[in-house]
Amino acid sequence: MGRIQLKQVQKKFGDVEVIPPLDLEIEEGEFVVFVGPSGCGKSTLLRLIAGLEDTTSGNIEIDGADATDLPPAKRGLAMVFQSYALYPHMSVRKNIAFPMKMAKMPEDEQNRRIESAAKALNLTDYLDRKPGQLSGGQRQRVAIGRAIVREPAAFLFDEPLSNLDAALRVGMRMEIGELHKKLETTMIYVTHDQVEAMTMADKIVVLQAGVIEQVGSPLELYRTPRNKFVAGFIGSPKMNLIEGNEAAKHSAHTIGIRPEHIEVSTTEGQWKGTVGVAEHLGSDTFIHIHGIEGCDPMTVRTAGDVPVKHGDTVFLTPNPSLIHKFGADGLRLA
Amino acid sequence: MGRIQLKQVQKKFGDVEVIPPLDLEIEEGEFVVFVGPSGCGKSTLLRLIAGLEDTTSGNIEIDGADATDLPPAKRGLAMVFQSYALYPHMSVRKNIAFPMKMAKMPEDEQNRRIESAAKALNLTDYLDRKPGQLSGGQRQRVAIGRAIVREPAAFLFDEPLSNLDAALRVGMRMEIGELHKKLETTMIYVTHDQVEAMTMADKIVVLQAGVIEQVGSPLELYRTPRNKFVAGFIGSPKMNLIEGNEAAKHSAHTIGIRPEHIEVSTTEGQWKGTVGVAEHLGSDTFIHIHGIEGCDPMTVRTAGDVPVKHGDTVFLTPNPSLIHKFGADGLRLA
Amino acid sequence: EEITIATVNNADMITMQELAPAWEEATGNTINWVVLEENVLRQRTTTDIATGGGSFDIMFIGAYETPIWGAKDWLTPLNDFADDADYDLEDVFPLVRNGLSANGNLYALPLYSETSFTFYRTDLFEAAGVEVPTAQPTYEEFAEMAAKLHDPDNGVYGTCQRGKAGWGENMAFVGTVANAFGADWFDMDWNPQLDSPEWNAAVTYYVDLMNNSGPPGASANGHNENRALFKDGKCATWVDATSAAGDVRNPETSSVADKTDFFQAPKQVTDKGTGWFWSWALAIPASSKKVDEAKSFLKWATSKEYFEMVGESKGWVAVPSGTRKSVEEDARRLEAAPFANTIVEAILSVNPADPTRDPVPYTGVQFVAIPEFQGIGNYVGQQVAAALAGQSTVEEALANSQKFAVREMTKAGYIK
Amino acid sequence: MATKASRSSARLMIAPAVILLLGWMIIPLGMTLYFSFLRYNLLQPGLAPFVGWENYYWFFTDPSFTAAMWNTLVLVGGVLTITTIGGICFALLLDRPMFGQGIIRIMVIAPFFVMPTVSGLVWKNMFMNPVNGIFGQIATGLGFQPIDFFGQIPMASIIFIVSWMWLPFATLILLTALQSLDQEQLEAAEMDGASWANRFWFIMLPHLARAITVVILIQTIFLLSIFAEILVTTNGGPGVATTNLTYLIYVSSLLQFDVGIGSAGGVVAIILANIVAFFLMRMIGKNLDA
Amino acid sequence: MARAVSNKKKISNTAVAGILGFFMFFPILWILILSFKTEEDAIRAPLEVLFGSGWTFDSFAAVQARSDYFKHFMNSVIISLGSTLVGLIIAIPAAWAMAFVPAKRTKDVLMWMLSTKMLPPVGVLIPIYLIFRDLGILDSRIGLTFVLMMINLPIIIWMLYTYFKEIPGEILEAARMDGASLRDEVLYVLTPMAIPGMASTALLNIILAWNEAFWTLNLTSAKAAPLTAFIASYSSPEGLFYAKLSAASIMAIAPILIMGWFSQKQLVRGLTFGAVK
Ligand SMILES: Nc1ncnc2c1ncn2[C@@H]1O[C@H](COP(=O)(O)OP(=O)(O)OP(=O)(O)O)[C@@H](O)[C@H]1O
Ligand SMILES: Nc1ncnc2c1ncn2[C@@H]1O[C@H](COP(=O)(O)OP(=O)(O)OP(=O)(O)O)[C@@H](O)[C@H]1O
Ligand SMILES: [Mg+2]
Ligand SMILES: [Mg+2]
Repeated sequence: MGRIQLKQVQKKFGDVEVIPPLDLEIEEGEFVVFVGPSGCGKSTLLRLIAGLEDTTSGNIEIDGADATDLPPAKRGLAMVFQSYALYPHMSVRKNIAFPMKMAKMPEDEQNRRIESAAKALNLTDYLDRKPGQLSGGQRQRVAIGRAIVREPAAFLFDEPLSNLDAALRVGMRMEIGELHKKLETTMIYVTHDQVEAMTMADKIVVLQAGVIEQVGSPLELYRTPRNKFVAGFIGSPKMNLIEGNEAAKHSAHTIGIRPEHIEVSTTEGQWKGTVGVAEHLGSDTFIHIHGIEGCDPMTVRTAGDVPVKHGDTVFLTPNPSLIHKFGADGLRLA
Repeated sequence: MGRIQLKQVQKKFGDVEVIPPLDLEIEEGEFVVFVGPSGCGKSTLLRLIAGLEDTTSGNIEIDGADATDLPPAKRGLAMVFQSYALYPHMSVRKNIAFPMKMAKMPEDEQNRRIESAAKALNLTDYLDRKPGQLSGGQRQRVAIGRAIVREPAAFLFDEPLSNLDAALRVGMRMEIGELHKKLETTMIYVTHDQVEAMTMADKIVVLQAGVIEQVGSPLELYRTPRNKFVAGFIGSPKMNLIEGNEAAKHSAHTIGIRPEHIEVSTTEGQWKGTVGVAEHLGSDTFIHIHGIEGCDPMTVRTAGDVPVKHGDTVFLTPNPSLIHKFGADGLRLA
Repeated sequence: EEITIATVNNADMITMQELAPAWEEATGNTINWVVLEENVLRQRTTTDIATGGGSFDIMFIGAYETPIWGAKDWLTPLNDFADDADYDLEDVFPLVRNGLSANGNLYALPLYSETSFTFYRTDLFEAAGVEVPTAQPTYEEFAEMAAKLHDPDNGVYGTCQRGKAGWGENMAFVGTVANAFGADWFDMDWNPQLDSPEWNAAVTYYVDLMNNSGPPGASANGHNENRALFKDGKCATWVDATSAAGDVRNPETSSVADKTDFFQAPKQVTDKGTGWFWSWALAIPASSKKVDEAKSFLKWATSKEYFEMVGESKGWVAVPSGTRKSVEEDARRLEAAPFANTIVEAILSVNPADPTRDPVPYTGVQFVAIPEFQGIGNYVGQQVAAALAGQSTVEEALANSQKFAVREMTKAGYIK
Repeated sequence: MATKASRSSARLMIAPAVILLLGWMIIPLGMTLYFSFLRYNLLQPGLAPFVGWENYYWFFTDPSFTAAMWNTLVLVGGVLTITTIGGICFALLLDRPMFGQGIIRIMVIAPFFVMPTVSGLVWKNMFMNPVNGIFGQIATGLGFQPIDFFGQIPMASIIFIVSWMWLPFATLILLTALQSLDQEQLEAAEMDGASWANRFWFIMLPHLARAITVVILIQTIFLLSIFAEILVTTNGGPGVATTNLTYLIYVSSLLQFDVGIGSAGGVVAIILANIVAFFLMRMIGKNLDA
Repeated sequence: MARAVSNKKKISNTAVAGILGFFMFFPILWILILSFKTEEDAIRAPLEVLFGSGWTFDSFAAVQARSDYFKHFMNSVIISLGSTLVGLIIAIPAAWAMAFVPAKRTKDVLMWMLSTKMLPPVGVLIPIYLIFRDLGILDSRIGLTFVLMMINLPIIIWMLYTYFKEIPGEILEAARMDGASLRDEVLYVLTPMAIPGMASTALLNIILAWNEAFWTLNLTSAKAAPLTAFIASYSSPEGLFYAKLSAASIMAIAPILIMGWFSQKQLVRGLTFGAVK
């Protein structure tokens, strides 16, 4: 249950090709995250899978059966929307019961499932409230509850946490992760949040302009980005990309080095620069350094609190084994 | 210019005392950040200072003069709102000019200031646009521009970055920091974002339920939180708080140890536990470890990618010099 | 100066409106015309005059209001016209003058007067082989004729009569039918008589007649609607105002001008009150501040010269009829409107002071000249219309009417 | 937001409107109330003696009174039913993607701009007249007996005309409301397996509840005093078939010029209207807060 | 996110909606056609009217000859614009106060205002008439403007209130921080921002005032009589009158119809009375 295959799926809105023909396989039980810049087609892809949009060409198979022309309700998928899309006039209980009511499930079975979902999601005390009386995180959980009770073949999440504040986001992220472990159902998850993508995914799909740039596990993408786009997109603070002489030394058009892979010293090192801003987080320090050829500013991240301040001269040394090399076409070399 | 003193300021909404009588001094040129959980009264405090709410009792002095009953316009403060509160029907130029127009400043002086603010904020090319045609970051800058031109005694910011996306937030954060360096005007800044508070503040005010829990520099709060609340509130991931036997060993009711101050080893260490979730960010790994007495789960943060996974047994060793001790009343010991 | 005239949208008044610029040019005054439908006009003018609103300088009012309002001094007396040799008030039929006077004062000058008679279509009578009555027929005979002439498949209805509710609309006709059937509104003690068998017979007759030989939707038709239907050739007979004759016989406005002739309105158990009496006249409210200009206009608009003007510009057949002897005897009029004599005779034969078979305390043929009549007449009119439309029975309609009339008369203090 | 200064200026700013409306309500209302206790007939000027409750007695015992109450109810209820249901249907239809939506919307809302008098006259003469009206001519052309609308089904005809005028209003409000429905909610329901009927019943209709109450409130305000349409078409008849409370008061005070009874009727109507208002306000108040 | 829909579906939607729209619009279309016919043609069978007869401007000429259209038109314009303007001037501060400084009773005050609109006009006509007589403003534009302003004031306030509610209070606070006085705040910030809302309020009010037929008929005679009075004189026939009635009707409704059409987007936007959140 929950194997999804896209075969040459293409989507045009009018004359605009938003998704050029694209192949993608999602294995049963996998947690797949779609990331990419705004407007790259993440939502569209998800909606194609859900059946909320028709494909222009190509096929979508769910568990081996062609689902291209099935209506959304028949695909056995559940979707959690960015705005939760709870029914504002129904109580939490009714919201969760709705898909079962539509499926004409017997009342007692409905109640059983509502209870168990509510318990799993810590919603038992709120079952009789309306969505308007819930906090963001609770609403989010109701939306998930509504999806769970259907026991779908796969869950589709479209930026489900983007409306929550940072603290809550961390909590919900872990809850969804645990849910996935428990249910072992396929999940497809759209986000533009680095941390979410890295921590939750079994497999990340990086999209740009409807084209898949790379598919792989989070650490694969972190360690071996296939091109400059993926390299810049994955990791925070962003990878420093250096062109010109320095790159030529590595016989590449561009080299990349992540901020956490650079050593700072006040006395000696490979590159010399001046501190612009130093951000002291207590646990880490982000130092933005100017004056280094081919990359301005260069960002460095060091653990703990480093006593540097604006205007200091510092020396940087990249970890040579962690330098990424890219050709003129932006693709990774070797 | 810019010294603000709150003396026994109290605020009730109806019968609810949102701010119990409170004293606070803000020195000239300081960058003060208010943090605290949602609903703790941060915005209310800011609005009291701005004059947008009446104090129930107590006095507010600005530069030594009593401003308690002055209307907002007369206090010489500028405020940047969470939603920017730009005038949508005016061009950027007019938005920035508005406070000067209200002050009946001569036209040429107005223009001079607009030009210089626009230059400082990189807005020169957008002066004739309406706010609706600007991106979030640009809007933010217009709001700041509108505040700057008045040369106020102090700037008040109420979560000014919370509507921006993560990447933009980093940029704007640095810009505001640089602005403060340049203008050297008092700034009061409300946020619930850890990183913002730590990186921008000269002085952080931690609030809980209208009460000031601690006032101090970011690193002071990070290193020597006055109580458990502050300890848990500052730092991300949160400090691990351990009660019971382990704490007793340090003759405290509770001990706290930050995730980044614990060493992980697969072979030996002070505490032994099993990995629950391991979040691999590439640059760091957050490991949530179960089975340690007095604290479940315990969170550990290690640099780089540590190859642990769910179910592994690991050993932890806290850095003994960085252990925080708290009494039964929650206050820091020694 | 600017004067304001409230008028009803009847053809003769519209003509006056068209000709009025002559007066405006001659005197340098201007006129604001307020043209309204009859019911609305009556309501507006009554409100204005009763509250002394002073919005109008001249009003078109009828034979019903004039004596009542005059008696209350709401109108400016016009006795000085009697001394105006130019104007020649003596030329106006005394019957009409009396109808517009109260307490010996003249309160309005008539534009036209009317009684009712039967319009009929000569061609249709001939085609259907119906004999045209030579003397006053009975309503029974009239019903038979109508039934024979009724041919709805060809768009011709046996008879068109007023059905639209209102004391000045359907009750004008129904009132004369009631008179003919021997009914009256009140007995000598002002007790309403609407539940009498005579009323029942009259209204039953009316409803049956209209249902058997009338057009569909008759309960919405008033004088103007019927006139339009008749002129359009859709009616074989029509008992209505003589003042419409000119219009119906005017080839420029009517498709049946040369196929129409007239006979008296039918009688039944009596011939008293079988033709109504009405005149439309111009009066000056006491609240007017421009009496001189208003009088000047009044004089112009009802003078011999005015009728001359209408005759010349609109044709002598279209001249307002039934007020001035000199006009009715004018050769040009007689030539264009050979029926004029019939009309004058009919008008002069009416006696509003003795309208019914049995003696009554009131004057007025199709109305009762007391202020309360409007309300009662309207209500009864509504009830009769309901009976006509089949919304209620004649018995119910009359029972309701009687109840209402008793109530109103009690309220007004006639019945102690 | 609320400081002392702003609260006092708020009071100052709301004052003109409140004072005007209070005056507008109290002065005529007071006079009406006063008149309702006088024997006051415009046609009998001079003395207007105080008669206590007599006018109320006469008004309540007016044979048309019960009918007028009933007619008011039928008229308001009928039009509300037709316009709300029709409005929902129209809104659903217009909400769908189509070509020339602008033009079609213009056609649908056009009747809202037509004067009541004009619309009464036009329907009465050009359409519902059994001889020359279009309906009559079509019926005759097809060999049917034309319907005498204002004679046989007077109330239905009035309801029809008034509904024609108010349907666009209901459609507009409901359409705007429908367009504000979060599309994701509908899609969620679709994912949840809801058929179109289910989506309408469980999602759209509840979403429209607020708009429907507003439609009902605003229309009731206007429909309670429907007058011009009746005046130009049926004059309240035949009989009292289309006499509503407003028209009955009109008859008393402006056709019979009995200001006393008319005023008593006015007071009764005001009380009734306020009872209706009270319930409507409560309903809508609740709905608007939510 | 609007779902993409196939053209076939769009065409069938268009057809159904088009037919319904046509039926709603037909009466207006029909009088437009009749107004260009002769009286004789106007009462012929529908198909003959359409295809078997010529076109003429006579009816318009006849109507204009009989009643001075432009005088009535100007009265309508002045009265409806005037009442709207005065209404807005009174309503804006009131709506501001209710929207931005809500007190416990605000809702009740609003509802009370609305309930004054439920006063049946006939019930208070005579008192108003007498008052107007005594003030000497019967048949004056001022008097009529005042009455129409009063009867529509609750609606204006309500619409503005719901519209103001949508404006974030922060913006007004920002203005206050920027040194704006209350007057500046309303004048420079609130009013311009609420322009779309005020436009639709004004539009609706103009329509209501334009079409108001009870007060305008009863309180005017000649000088101030607007188009409702103009049309009232055609309400009963003298002879054949369909073409003239049509022409007069078209003349009476055309200005507001055209205005309504051109501004329908504006109108629709504000016509929600808080029904849409
Ligand atoms: N119904 C539609 N009609 C036309 N274009 C559309 C439609 N829906 C989406 N698009 C376009 O398709 C492209 C992809 O949109 P999509 O919503 O999938 O992006 P996304 O990756 O989800 O972006 P975001 O991160 O902002 O949500 C965009 O350029 C968008 O403008
Ligand atoms: N106008 C008001 N009337 C009544 N209570 C209010 C009002 N404004 C704020 N409060 C209450 O005062 C408390 C403090 O609110 P405040 O907005 O200052 O919190 P905050 O710290 O800014 O929270 P957040 O981080 O969510 O913005 C809250 O409990 C809030 O409910
Ligand atoms: Mg998206
Ligand atoms: Mg806040």
